Amino acid sequence: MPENQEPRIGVYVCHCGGNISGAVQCELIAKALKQLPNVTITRTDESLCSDAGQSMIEADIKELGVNRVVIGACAPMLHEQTFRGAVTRAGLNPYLYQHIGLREQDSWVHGHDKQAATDKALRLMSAGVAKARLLQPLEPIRLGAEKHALVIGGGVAGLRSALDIARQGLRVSLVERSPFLGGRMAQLESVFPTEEEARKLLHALIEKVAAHPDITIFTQAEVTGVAGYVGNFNVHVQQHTRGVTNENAEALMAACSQEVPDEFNYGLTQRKVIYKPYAGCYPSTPAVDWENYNGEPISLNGKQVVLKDEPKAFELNVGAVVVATGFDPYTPPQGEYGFGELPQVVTLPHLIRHLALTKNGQPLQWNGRAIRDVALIHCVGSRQVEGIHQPQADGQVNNYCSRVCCTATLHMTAELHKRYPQLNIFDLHQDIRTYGRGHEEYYRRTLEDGVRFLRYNGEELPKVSAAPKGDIHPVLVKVKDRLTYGEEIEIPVDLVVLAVGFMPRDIHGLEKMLKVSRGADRFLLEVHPKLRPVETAVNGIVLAGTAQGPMNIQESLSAASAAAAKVASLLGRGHVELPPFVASVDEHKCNGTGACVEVCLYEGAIALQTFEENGEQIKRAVITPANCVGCGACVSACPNQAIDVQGWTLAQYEAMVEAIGADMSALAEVAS
Amino acid sequence: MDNLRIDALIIGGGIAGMQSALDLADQGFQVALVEREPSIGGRMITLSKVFPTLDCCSCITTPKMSAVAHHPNIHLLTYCEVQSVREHGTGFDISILQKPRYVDVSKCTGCRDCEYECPITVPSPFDRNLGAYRAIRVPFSTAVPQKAVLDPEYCLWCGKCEQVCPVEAIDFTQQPETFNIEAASIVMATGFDLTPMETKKEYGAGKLHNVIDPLMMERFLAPTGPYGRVLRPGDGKEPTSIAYVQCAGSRDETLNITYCSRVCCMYAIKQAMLISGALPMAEITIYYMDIRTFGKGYEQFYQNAKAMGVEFVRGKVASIKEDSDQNPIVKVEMTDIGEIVERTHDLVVLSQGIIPASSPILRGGSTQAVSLPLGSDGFIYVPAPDSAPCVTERAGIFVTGTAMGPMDIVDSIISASAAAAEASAYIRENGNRVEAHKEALYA
Amino acid sequence: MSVQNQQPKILILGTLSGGYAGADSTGQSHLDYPANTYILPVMSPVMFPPEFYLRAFERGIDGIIVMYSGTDSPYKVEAEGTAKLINRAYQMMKERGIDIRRLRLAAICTVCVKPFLKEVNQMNDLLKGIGFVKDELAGRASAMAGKETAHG
Amino acid sequence: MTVQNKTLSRGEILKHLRTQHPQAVERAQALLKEQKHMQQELCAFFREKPRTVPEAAQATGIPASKVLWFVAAMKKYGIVVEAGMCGDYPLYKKAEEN
Repeated sequence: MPENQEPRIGVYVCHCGGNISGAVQCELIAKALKQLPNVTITRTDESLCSDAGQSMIEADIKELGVNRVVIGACAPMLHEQTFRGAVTRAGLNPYLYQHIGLREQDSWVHGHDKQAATDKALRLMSAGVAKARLLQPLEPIRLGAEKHALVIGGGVAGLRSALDIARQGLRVSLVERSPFLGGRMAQLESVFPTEEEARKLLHALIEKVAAHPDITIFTQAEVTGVAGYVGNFNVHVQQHTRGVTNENAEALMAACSQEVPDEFNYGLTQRKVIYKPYAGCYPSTPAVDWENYNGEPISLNGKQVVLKDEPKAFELNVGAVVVATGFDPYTPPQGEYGFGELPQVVTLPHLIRHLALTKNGQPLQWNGRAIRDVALIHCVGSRQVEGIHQPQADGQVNNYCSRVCCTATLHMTAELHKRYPQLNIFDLHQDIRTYGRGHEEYYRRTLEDGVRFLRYNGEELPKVSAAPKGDIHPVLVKVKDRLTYGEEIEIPVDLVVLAVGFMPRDIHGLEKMLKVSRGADRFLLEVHPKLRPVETAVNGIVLAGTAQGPMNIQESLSAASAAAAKVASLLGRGHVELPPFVASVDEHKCNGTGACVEVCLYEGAIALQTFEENGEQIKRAVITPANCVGCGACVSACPNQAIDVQGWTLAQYEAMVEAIGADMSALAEVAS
Repeated sequence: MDNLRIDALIIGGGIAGMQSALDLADQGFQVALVEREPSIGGRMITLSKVFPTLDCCSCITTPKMSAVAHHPNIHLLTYCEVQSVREHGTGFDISILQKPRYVDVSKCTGCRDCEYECPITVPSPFDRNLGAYRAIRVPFSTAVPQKAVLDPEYCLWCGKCEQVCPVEAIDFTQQPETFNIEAASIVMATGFDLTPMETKKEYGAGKLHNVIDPLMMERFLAPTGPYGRVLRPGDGKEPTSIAYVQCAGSRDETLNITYCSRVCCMYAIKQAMLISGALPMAEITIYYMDIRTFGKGYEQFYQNAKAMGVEFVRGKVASIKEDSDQNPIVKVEMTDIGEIVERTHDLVVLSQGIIPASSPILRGGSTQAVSLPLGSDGFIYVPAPDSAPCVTERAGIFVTGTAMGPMDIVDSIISASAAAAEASAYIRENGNRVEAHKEALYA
Repeated sequence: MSVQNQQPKILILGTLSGGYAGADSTGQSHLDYPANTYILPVMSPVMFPPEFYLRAFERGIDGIIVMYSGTDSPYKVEAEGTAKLINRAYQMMKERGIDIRRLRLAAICTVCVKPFLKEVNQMNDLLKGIGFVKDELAGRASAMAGKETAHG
Repeated sequence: MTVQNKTLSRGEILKHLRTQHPQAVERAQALLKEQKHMQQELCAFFREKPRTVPEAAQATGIPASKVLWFVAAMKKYGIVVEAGMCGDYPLYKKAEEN
């Protein structure tokens, strides 16, 4: 085994196509490090991660007998796996390799001082060499993986993910918080660009999901706890009672008299507390809205029926989790463009529901008033500017584009024009962003339809106020229109529609349970937009749809299928491999103090076991790798220094610190 | 060559094709990836840095190229073209042409001795013909496979390469070869081209020396680019005034390309930022109608560029001419002030749009290999984009990336994984999966 | 090539789920900070016994920032456990005459660019003021030597 | 390669390939002639002292864009090297011969 021989270290410094070599003098570093003991070869390369770069390393392992590899390149997050692969292909244990991040933590942050950047790189690389001398071969921990995935969220992304995972031969549990599937898509009437009926498409998908033998659907259910790791997550779920049976549901719903605003129609209508959001919903059985039900008995056929929620808790063992928790439409604060103050100011989702409730042939009215002039304002709750827009509760503004609203607005505009050709429509925008396939068509069509487009500047927003008394229109919109060279235009209208953007949904509890994080825009964060666009930093937890950021239906579907592909790759074999970075006990040093067991908070990770040695009963600490997370609490607790985390040993850190603190002048001189 | 039986054939070795291949192969499916160029990597490998993270592009592309090349479940077929596709039971019979490289890839070490010896210098399409290589060459420094290829269009057949090759890899006896693949499914990842500059007469029809396409600028900004710096191609001047003309070939009724190409706003802004870094004194103007920075982190990127001093001028560029020093003169209708002005720049980049790659696989020529209906925009038609975004009209054939319309890299990669999910489900549901599965060591 | 031994050295122990990733984020934003900072990735700093920090000071490290993930850590014991260990290290530093401000514990998240910069700059400014640790250690040693002489 | 069952020698193979691609060979020969001439002239000019592309274009009568393209090629293959700037134009000189 080459790894048991005297270390022969190969050191490689990547130019990263100028990204590193622009600040760090890579050749000098290579020359200097060549002086260190055990260093067999040092090289630089334009791009180590390229096939040629990797082949070079492989050749050195095979031909020069290099048995430890140190690479200075971009962040290990990006390419550690790449080089582990190269090292493995050359026949070396993948853990006999050390990665030093010279780009994100050196050249990109110290570019103004090349001398200092080079000096830092030299110390970091020499620390890498110091660690490499002490590296030991390690074997990954192979764990059985549940061929079962959990999908959180029963909107279009969650449904699609569930279906695609099941189609790969895995079992799926789908957990939906509300009593009905479909999410936000159910609230739409038609979809762009095909103009198909949204609920028809949705139901086709739901039917496939419901009919799939490997998918179990839990509605009115929420995740209450998550433990474990990739391949073996233990998920606690709480599911509420539906409250009615198939037999008595319709009758109870008819008999129920308590009403609340219907969130399906954004409060435009009332619904009962035993309800169905719309005809043809899935499941078709009504459900009790436990949050609002006042507990009073309902009289049915002379009997007084009191509905009771008896939530049941259960556990699911799954190998991976898909987070498809969706988004919320932005709710403007009171006063933004008159919202909440003027009754004639509504949001686009409101209008979509209002139009759905207005039968074909009926005149368009709002609050009993006929509508002849309507203004739509884009970018409400999107592309916000600090200092101009009122911050959210967390103090931040939504500085992102919500991507969907431009086409959604023009889609609505086209629909309005089709149904009410005499309507005067004003469209107030900053930029029209009809980017998708077939989207530009809506822009072209609405221009032909005579929709009046006005362009405002993001720093000079339109103003919406009550019209002066006596005006025939209730609302006055004022906008400085860039298309007429900044002239202020006054538009008296009957209705103002705010094209609201996407808000990240408040799922703080779930985030904490899953240990996933949010980006600067507060949507859930992927590892890297191109390298791993639907995976989170937590192995086995992937994202689908608008929980990750604004997306339209088509994009949500693609993201959901992509998430399914990742889950299938992960669980398809029935086992996952985990990195071997777990605690290991040196039995010669351990004398069974039990200090390690005391500090460990992971059940079953470490225990004292009794052995017989030379006829004596002795106690020694024993690790169960699958339960150990490698935090190292036991390492600092052990009075005998008998425990280490494999691959991250205390001795390795001591060696690295020594290298960083060392006087480098002799090394540097040789290189100059 | 024996007939290959596989689960999925991926047509196109750009980022979308590579990602689809990797996702299928990681699930244990047997995949063949066919690429008509001598190297995989597609358009992405030619880019400098990518938005919005400004990662070095090759740092993201080369590992995927390498992973494709090393994956035990992927058969990589470069310099090959699909000739015909016939339905066969529940799968397809595909005939593939291996074009002769005149180099034995099993022997070639990619040392480039032949390239240095070759007497003929020819324009390199990898550098948008502004850089050069030789009639025999390794296509570019990070090519996969890292093997030489001889271009018969420029070869003198002098034999010098054969004389210097240290491993006797030059093989003048190679002939085009045809072989067959049986595949249970097909993923189309045939990619895009830029809208041709020649069609835009008012912008100089591609004849003005210092009016360039955006992929040229990518090469100038890349560390391995033809000049190693940003110079204008007319005379090698370092430009101090650079303009971008947005929607040059998109949203343009005169070209019958009415759609938005999605990526042009972001690449123009990105290039403007990179130029600001490379040439701090340069003034950069972007002439636009609408700025469409809609993706995750894109709006912030746009605002950063504004803060850095990139000038955004809302206006439609009516025409471009050049003065006696070959400086392009841009005539623009400034919509904010309602005036038509003429401005002279050192260099103009036309933010050209995206059209489907002129692949003989899809249309034209005598092959018509995969007959798939196209949408009115010329891209592969997807009948149900809001329920199955990667499914084409022909059962078992899926589409991904820019073959189905303009798309940026992030969207292409997600779409590629989605196509892999569709294809793998289709293969299972048809029950004609290939038996042998190898496990990947590391993807 | 020459090396700069005139700068005090700052060792940063950054968790993969916190400080180390935060430093990468700072790099992705291309934000400058002092170059005398050496970041080592750690799974969790709860693995380091207090003596580790003492030995680091002896090896010429002038300041240490432990950038852990705090209550956001994927490890249950990290937040509390690390704080306890650092407190023990403070005790030992006091005994050795080392300014305890040379050791900082800070919670840094994966996108905590501003807090990362603040911590680094603060430590750098502090070290400019209080100087090298070797002088402190030597001062302590000479003081000890002085005491012994006085006793003798 | 065999043509009509006759095994060809190396020279015959190349000759055969030349006859197979007559137009390409003709074009390549013309190109080779032009490039040899261009390389000679430009190298001579750059050997004197570092020069810019427009200077080289003026001295040789070759269009500046073509000079730049060829200089980029010569730079790639180590025949010329960059030697500082003159105003907005990089200077090129003949590489050291070894």
